[in-house]
Amino acid sequence: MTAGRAIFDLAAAVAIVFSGLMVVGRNPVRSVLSLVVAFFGLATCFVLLLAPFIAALQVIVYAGAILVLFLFVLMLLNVGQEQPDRTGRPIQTVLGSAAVLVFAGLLLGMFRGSGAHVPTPADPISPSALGDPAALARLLYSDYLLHFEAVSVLLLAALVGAFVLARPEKVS
Amino acid sequence: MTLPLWVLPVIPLVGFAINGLLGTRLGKSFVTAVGCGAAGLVTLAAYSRLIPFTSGDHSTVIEPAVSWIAVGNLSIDLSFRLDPLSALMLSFVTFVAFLIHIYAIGYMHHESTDAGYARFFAYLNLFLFAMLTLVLAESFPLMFVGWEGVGLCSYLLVGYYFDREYAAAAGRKAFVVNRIGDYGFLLGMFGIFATFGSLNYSEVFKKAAQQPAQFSPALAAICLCLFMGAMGKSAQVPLHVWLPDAMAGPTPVSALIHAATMVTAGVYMVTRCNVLFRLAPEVMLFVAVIGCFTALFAGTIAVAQNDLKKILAYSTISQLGYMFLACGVGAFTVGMFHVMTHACFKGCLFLGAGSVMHAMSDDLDIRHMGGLKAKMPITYWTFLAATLAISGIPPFAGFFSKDAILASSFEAPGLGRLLWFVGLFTAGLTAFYMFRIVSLTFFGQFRGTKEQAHHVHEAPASMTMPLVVLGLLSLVAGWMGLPAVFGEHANVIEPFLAPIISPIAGHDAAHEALPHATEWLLMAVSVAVAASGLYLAYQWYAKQGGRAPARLAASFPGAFALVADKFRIDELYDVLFVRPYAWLARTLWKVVDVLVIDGILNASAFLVELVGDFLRFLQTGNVRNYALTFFLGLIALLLFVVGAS
Amino acid sequence: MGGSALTFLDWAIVVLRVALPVLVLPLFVVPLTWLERRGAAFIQDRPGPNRVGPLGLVQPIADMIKMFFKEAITPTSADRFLYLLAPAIAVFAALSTFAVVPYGATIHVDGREIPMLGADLSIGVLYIFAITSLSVYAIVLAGWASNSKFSLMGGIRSGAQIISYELAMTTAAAGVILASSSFRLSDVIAMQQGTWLGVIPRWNVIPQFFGFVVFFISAFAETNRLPFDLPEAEAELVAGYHTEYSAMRFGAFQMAEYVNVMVVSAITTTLYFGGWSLPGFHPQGALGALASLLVFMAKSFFFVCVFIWVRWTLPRFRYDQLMKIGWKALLPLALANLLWIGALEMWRMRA
Amino acid sequence: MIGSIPLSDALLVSGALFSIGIAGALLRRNAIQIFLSIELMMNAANLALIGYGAALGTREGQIIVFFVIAIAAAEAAVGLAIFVALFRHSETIDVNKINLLKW
Repeated sequence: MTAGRAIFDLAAAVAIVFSGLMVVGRNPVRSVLSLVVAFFGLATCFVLLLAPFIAALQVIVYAGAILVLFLFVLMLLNVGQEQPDRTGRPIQTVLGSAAVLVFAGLLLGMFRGSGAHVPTPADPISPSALGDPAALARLLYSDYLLHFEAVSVLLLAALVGAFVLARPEKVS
Repeated sequence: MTLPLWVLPVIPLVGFAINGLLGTRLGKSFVTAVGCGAAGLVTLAAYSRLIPFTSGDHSTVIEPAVSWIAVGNLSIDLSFRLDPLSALMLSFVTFVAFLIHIYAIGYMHHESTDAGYARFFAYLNLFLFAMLTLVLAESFPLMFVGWEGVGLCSYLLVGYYFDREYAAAAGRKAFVVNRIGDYGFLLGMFGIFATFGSLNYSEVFKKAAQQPAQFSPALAAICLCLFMGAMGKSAQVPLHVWLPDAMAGPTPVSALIHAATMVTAGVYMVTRCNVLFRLAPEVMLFVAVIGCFTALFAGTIAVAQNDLKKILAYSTISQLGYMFLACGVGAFTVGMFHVMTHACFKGCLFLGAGSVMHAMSDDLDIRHMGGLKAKMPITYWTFLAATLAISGIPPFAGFFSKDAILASSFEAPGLGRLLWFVGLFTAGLTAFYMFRIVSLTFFGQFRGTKEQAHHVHEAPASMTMPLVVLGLLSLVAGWMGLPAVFGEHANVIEPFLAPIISPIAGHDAAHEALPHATEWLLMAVSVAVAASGLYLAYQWYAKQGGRAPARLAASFPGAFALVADKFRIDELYDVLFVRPYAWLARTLWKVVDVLVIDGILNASAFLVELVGDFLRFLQTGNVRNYALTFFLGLIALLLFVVGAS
Repeated sequence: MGGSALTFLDWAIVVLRVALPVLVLPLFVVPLTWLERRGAAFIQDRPGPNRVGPLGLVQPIADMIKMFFKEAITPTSADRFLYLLAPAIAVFAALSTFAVVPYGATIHVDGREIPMLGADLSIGVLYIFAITSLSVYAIVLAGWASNSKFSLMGGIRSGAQIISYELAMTTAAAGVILASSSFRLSDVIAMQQGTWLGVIPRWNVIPQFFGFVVFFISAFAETNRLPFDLPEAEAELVAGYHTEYSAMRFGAFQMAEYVNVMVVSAITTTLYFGGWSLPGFHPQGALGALASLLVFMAKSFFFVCVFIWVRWTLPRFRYDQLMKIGWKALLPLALANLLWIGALEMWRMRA
Repeated sequence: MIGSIPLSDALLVSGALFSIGIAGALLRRNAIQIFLSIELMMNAANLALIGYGAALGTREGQIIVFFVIAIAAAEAAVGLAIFVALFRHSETIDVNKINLLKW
């Protein structure tokens, strides 16, 4: 086992454990923080999977912006701890848990052997060049330019949409 | 460098685009500049092509612009054609249109809103675009584009005062009646494609001329369909009903579209297809009869009308009848000659009528006028010149063209003499009712209200200038078609137009010219008839103040009422078509739509509601339920994929 | 890195390279507080600390001792874990930013290349922004975990401020990235060596002066320094997000602030003023490397002084003014700068 | 050292994270936590994409992840705005108590 794999396993373990904490936690602020840590673990995994640029984006966008936004909303709304469920939906809980277990079993079963039959790529890019930001940028602004522009329009629409939705209703 | 032909229609199209899109904001003077500028520019451009063409060898020029439709074995280019026929049309369409644009500046000036003014000039330019397309087209589909375009503009301009009920109705009527004719044109076009496998003039006419025996059986039906289109556009009986109503539009429109240019499109089309028509003699006869009958029919109605523009409208129908008469007896060039002279003097008449109308505060009833000669000298003299022209008094333009038509029908075999006689009678009728207008309008005492009398004035220069030009043309335009008796080369238009009558294999082209003595005689007879009609009208209306005709009308009350009511054709159509159609529509609405269609719709809606009443309990309103359902579906999908692989 | 085995010495050098800034930066905080207080006093025309040691030089030590021995109070209704975590994050974020900033020329010692920086990442600039974006957590969490309305207000304000100005800052820095076509900070320094026309240093500040202005102004907001210190505006919010902090926990926030000032100055130096390089200066050997380190420190020190100078000179902005400047002035300016640099690069590529 | 992670490792981690995310989305009642779980699921998918990209030696995986991150930002902005509006309306973000669309 190389050092890289050890780091990867460690980071993955951190990601999984803190994701679990995020789901189990009763306090939403702590959940957000757990997810921040999990995302750091994920970003480490990305680095080891030869995608340092994406890893940096992951931290900047997810940890630096999206989750801060979550914290913001939590503070604005000042949502307290979840109240004990009195509405009582046992079917939802039982069925949901069962479904998740079945799904996890299926997924893990499918993935376990998948390393064996990865098709050999025709002309793989050398590992050191795979995450090169300049090459990624060139790809992004040539082959994927249309997608890029579409996403930028989407972001603009989301910006306007979020503003309209969250604006306090006008007192006429 | 010669200007490409496609530029000609494009110039007014650009003018239309500018005025149509921005005109409201640009203000009247800008709109005027663009509208009249486009018309003037296109006239200059047209003459820059026409002058070299007429002085050159007159050979047909075909200029393909771009490929337009290419489907299967049908391939049509947007190509334009300049030959003597289109050259003749082009010469007066652009020129008259330009004059009428100028005239419209003065006439439409009282149009208070900028928007209306801009709309008017935009439509005029659009019309010019469509008319040029029609004239210059090299294929039937492209001609049809122009054909429909002029129809659309006619509709738009007739209904220009769309806030007035009768104008809107007149526009609709013009459109619907034209559609009936267009239907025929389309069928004819389909027939041509089925028969000849092409829609380009040059190919179709060449094939028809080379192998007449092979194609002539189908040609009767095709020509009948085409002529139906011509009847609609050129207002021939029984499709004439729209033209009188079309006078609801502004007078420049009546002059440009409903007298000088658009309505002659039918004659142009028949002349264009002369090869096909000559191969279908039965249809030719039909054309001649319809034309002759229309001439008489409309002339008769015109005698009993009192609305200035209506009389002119019926006179237009009548003159169009003459043109078809000429085509029907095989004298296509003569027909086109009359088209041209008619454009000049009828344009002048309408513009004069507009000038009178302008002076009379939009009153058109000739019974209210009288004595305008003194107050509106320019209008009077030009109107008089045009009247003499339409009446067929030498040396005015109408005399030469009308006389040529009468001579052609006289020498035609079969029904020729009968057609000649009817035509001659109509000529007298024309002279009578035209001078009736002149007498009632310009001679005698003013019979209108005091305010009108006070208001009467000569029109502004922008209106009188075109009048003078067209009045002069009414005098001289005929001189290019002097009859053969004046010398061997006196007639310049006949040889110029001769190439369009292409020889057909197996048909002998030339026919015996009339002896000069007969020709002189015919001329004398027609001048005499015209002069007597003229004199009668002057005596009855100018001298005696209309007592004699009133007595005459009183003694035949039924007949007079029938004529005054335009033979009640509209009422007939109402009973024959409109009411049954309305009844059918009402039945379809009440029975088929309300009971059957709505019933099916309501029943299915009820069913959906019924099912929804139970299914709506699936909508728990709880997002987590939805998510769970969604997820279960995902698992099912995953299981399916795993099982399949 | 690669597959070759690393000797103990290699490991030691790597550890040293990383550890050096982490150890040294906090040490600089001590004289910096003295500098700030003396500087403030100078600007305000008063003596300032002058009792402890000559010119009050030992005053920071005394302050430190005080900080360490004061009672650390935790508010009863606070979220204890997050309350303690917040200052730690602040210090961590401040210190780890420096890991990718080159602070000197590469030393060549018997076949070894020892670059004077923690790690020469191919995504260096992105790394800086990634870590900087973390510092907002410290403030937001401190504000929230204290369970005090002043703290919460300060935290929310600060979060909004930092996110807004980060945008302008990143966009301004994108101009530098575009010009050097690399995220790697050593590349950024390399492209700034040499001169134009023999006299003007090829520093980024010259073609992208507006980018520099935006970057530097945003840096004030990012470090919560005056005139952008609204999160701790004492007139309205007592002390903002660290109202409820005392003793060394408060000291941690203070330290983070000063470290941040130094780090931002260092980054400004690197991005816009050629880092450790000088025109006509080619450091050789260990001495040269030391000289380059001094150059770097001198440049950074200048900006630290600017920070202090500005703090005691300008008044505080109002909150709406702050947002207006960030979104309506700095961001468009940064975008215009980016466009300008793009055009410049295109022209350069054509030529 | 880099590039030595087998694809199956990445996929297993991704699967585990996705399952955790979906469990959170299905079993929690706090809208914020559900939303966080959805973000986690997206990141699990990202991990799988990056893993495949590394295994196949293509950059397309990273490109897709780039777009996913951008879209996630848009989604978070709008989603949180909806929560704010929702909270303003009904003073709660417990999804069990929000059933305006119930039959």
